[in-house]
Amino acid sequence: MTEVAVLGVGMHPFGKFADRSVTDLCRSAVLAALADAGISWREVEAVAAASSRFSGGKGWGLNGNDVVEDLGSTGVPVYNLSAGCAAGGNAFHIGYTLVASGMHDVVLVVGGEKMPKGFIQTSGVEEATDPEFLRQRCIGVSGPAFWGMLCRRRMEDYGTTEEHLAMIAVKAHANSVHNPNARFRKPFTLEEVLQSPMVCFPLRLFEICPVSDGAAAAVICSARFARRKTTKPVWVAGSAVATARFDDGMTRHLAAVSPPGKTMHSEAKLAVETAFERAGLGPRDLSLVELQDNTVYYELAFPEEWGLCAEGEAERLVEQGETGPTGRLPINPSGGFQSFGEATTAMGVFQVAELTWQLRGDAGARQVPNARVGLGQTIGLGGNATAVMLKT
Amino acid sequence: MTEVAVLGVGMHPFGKFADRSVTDLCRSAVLAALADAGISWREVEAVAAASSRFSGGKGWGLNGNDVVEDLGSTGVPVYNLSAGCAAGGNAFHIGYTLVASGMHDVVLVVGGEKMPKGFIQTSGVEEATDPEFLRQRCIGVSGPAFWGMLCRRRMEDYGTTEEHLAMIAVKAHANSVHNPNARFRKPFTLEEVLQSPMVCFPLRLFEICPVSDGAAAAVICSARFARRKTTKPVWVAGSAVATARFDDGMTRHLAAVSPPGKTMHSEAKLAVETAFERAGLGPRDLSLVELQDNTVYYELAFPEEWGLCAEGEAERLVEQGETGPTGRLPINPSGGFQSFGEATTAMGVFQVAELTWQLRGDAGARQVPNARVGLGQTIGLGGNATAVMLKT
Amino acid sequence: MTQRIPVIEGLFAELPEGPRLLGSRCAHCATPYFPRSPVCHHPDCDAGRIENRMEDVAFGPSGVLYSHAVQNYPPPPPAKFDEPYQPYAVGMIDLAEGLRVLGRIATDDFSKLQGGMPVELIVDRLYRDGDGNDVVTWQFRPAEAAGHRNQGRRKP
Amino acid sequence: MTQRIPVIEGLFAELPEGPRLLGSRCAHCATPYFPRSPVCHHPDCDAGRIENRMEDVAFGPSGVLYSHAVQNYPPPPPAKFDEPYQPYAVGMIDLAEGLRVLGRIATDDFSKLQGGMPVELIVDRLYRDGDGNDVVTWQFRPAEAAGHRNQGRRKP
Ligand SMILES: [Zn+2]
Ligand SMILES: [Zn+2]
Repeated sequence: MTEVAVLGVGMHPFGKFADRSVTDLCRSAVLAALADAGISWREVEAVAAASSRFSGGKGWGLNGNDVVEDLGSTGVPVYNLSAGCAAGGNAFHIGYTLVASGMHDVVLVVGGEKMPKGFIQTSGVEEATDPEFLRQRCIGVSGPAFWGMLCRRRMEDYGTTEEHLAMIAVKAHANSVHNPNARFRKPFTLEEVLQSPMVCFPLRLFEICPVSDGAAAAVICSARFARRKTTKPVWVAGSAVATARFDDGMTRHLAAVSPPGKTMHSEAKLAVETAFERAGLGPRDLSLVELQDNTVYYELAFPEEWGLCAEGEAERLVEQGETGPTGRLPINPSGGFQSFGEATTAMGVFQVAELTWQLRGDAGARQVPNARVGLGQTIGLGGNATAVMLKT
Repeated sequence: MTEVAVLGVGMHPFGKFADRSVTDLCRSAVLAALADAGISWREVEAVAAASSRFSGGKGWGLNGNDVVEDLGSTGVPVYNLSAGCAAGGNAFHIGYTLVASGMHDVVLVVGGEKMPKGFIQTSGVEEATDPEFLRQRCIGVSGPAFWGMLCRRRMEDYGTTEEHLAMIAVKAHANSVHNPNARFRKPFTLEEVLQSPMVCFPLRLFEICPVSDGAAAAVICSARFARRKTTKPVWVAGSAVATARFDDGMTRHLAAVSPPGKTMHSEAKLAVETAFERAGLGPRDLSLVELQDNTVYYELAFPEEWGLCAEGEAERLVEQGETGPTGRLPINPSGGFQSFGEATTAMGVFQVAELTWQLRGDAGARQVPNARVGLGQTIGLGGNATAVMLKT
Repeated sequence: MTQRIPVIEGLFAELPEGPRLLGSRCAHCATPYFPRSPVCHHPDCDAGRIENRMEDVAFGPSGVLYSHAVQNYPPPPPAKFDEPYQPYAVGMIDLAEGLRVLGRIATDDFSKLQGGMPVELIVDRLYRDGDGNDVVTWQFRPAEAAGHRNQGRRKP
Repeated sequence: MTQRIPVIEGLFAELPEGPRLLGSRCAHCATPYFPRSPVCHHPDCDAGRIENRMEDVAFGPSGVLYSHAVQNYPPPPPAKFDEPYQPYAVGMIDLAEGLRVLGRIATDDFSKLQGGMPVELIVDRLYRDGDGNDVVTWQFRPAEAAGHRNQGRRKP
């Protein structure tokens, strides 16, 4: 496989944009990425796009085709990837593979989303054969309640407190103040977070990300092409996709087999470990991590499950500020999903854009000092997960 | 890129199966493909699946995840591809790329579909920004009417007769008699076709494919892996995906710019020409073609647009029986969509299965003599198209 | 009283000079669009991607029939039609402005429709709604009635 | 008269010996399933893929709470609940049969819920439907009432 570079990235700011279509958001992000890469639309040889359940795509998930028609139909191959909230990362991996295989020199990866209001109705399918329907109709266990159960167990196992959870939210919003693309750019105090309404005990409103509209794009290319365009490319060190294992103890249906070992997000662990392996790098090499913080709980669980810290150590890192931009293990210096809101299928590409800016040293006041290696990770419905490692 | 082989294929017979879920259909096809390949489920390293708009996928197009959960969650990466009726071919191309890149040795490609009854409501989106909605609400131009317009123009340009159209349907059904997976296995006379109801003048009911339920699967692998498993592998000579060009004259919206040249299906032409180029082969090398015959008209238009015959020559080939299994340019010896019905997203994989059986010499009474090189092609909503060339 | 209601707002207008389709043209590369487009989608038109470089244009009324078909069966939703269903013709029409447009062909005799024949834009009923109003849409009719008989007709 | 209607047919039953979850077990590899599964989904169980090798099993009533949360806000459709909305607890319960099951936890005092505590299966009201019937679902309640107080409780 040939080396792959991230040549240009672009983002439409996140928020709620009643007057703009998802295609409008994607156009902004793509034109920014093309300009950043210093290439014209005609130079793009293929498009890998996240397929949205909520917006655009002609009712068939054809979001990449929408983007191509909007920018001008050149005949390029289009790949529309569905992977729940992991779709953006999944599309990035396909774009990466198209370049790494030698099939294309320049590929555009794009994810954009206009979200419906309020909490997401997960599946929309009302049939007794649909697991999500059964979970909601028979029990009424929302996404935040599921996270709440996992978080509550952690509190019992490791003594995690409500203050630990709130500290993560405070850190996220402190970072967001420095990010012009973030939806919420206001700092919060620990008290403000702890006084926000309880959504699903033990998780509060300011500890769960809302939904947003947004888009992100990345132009990736072969080493040969990159060297013609820039002297400071950002490289894809490793990229991986995985799904959940049968016996990880996560009740994705009404039930699961009792796990033989620790309950964990096996899909994310497998994706990250595979990305490490492909990159020939490990946890110690990481300058920063952009992980999927739908809930602050993930910032405690994921670092441990991936071997970035020891078991039960995540709370100590949070207490000591080590997950801040200048800490030992910077997590989500962008402000994360907590500050952006989740535009589901855009998020994997959003992470690639953020990591690229950090690795170039272009992240301004939220810059991680001497950022050399970054990890991005998403997780989505269906047991999907993705991981991407970028390096200077 | 490394060489890629088709190691095993499987199919669930096409038809209407009220009592079986799309997952049931896929399981049959996948288990057949695994058995044909002589491998176990654990040996599959990744899955590329066609994403369905009509069935399964948890409401998010996650059809590949459904298949993996059903067969057993091993953690393999899953790629769900949306491309309208070209999704099966699109998924095959991604599966091919994953192996050709060296990322995986063994990949499963699968497409399955349970279709709603009757003619398909194309988009399902009811918004004034949706082109399909506007076409249907403001004009009422159905898919068959669109094909009818193209066909009528051909009749005026080349003297195509209603008998020519009917002869193609007769040929398709004559082939289907020998295909145990076909839904309709009854021969039709020219008169019977010509007496079938006019759907959209000039196209009759027996000249347009209905919708079906069905599934198909293919196990593809690296040359190294193939040589360990078989002495007679079928090889992927070339695979390509393309989208439509801006100025091809097809009014995919309410309007299009008037084309500078001939009106044509630019996406299919581009995909096929790219596949030829990648294969280092041309029209003269083809032993047979499995093309997307939603309408018999395509069997006249496509061969010309792809350079398989001269302009206006297609009707002569049909008259002389040259598109039959023993003719000069065998088209759809399987019986095609006319005999199977379209299970939209399964069709690209269905073609790979049929081509594989032909190239192995396993096609029984519908066998094309000395089949060495086969072409499969799909086209779908959004201006998507795929082409795959297999060889012995 | 029966009112005429456009099937979708903003697609066509009945102007003093006659019926017209409401479209756009790119101020940079002159590409025509119907319906209106806020941006240019020509793949080589970078300038067109900057919004507000598009000009409103009224297209029609003259065109040439590229081809037609007959919708012999009632199409599925979201199509709408009066009961009992009556087959109608649809066509692709090449307008002089460089645009190929889809539309119904208003005619009682499908057998007279022929590629190359001149047609003209009209606005006519698509269906009558539940309130008794005529929901109208753009359509084309053979231009013979206007004295263009046989003009521009093309034999295969 | 108020009737008890299962929220979904075939998921649970109130048997003479008490409430049970209706599941399956693979005759080949012994993997348990809830709800019933016509095939085995264990990735190493080739035999399980042949239909009719699954056996019906009734699971419960005893389990151990793995963890819980409280649904403090009204969940979106297709969830259903009585108005006014009252927060409820949900949990993951490890059954002795090797199955981890999701379910509501029937309790008035969320603060007493603790990982490791024994729970028992019940069938109780989810909501009252428009006809005045009780739509019931499987739930778990702390087993203290049955004399298991403090038994199996686990301190962090
Ligand atoms: Zn322009
Ligand atoms: Zn089993």
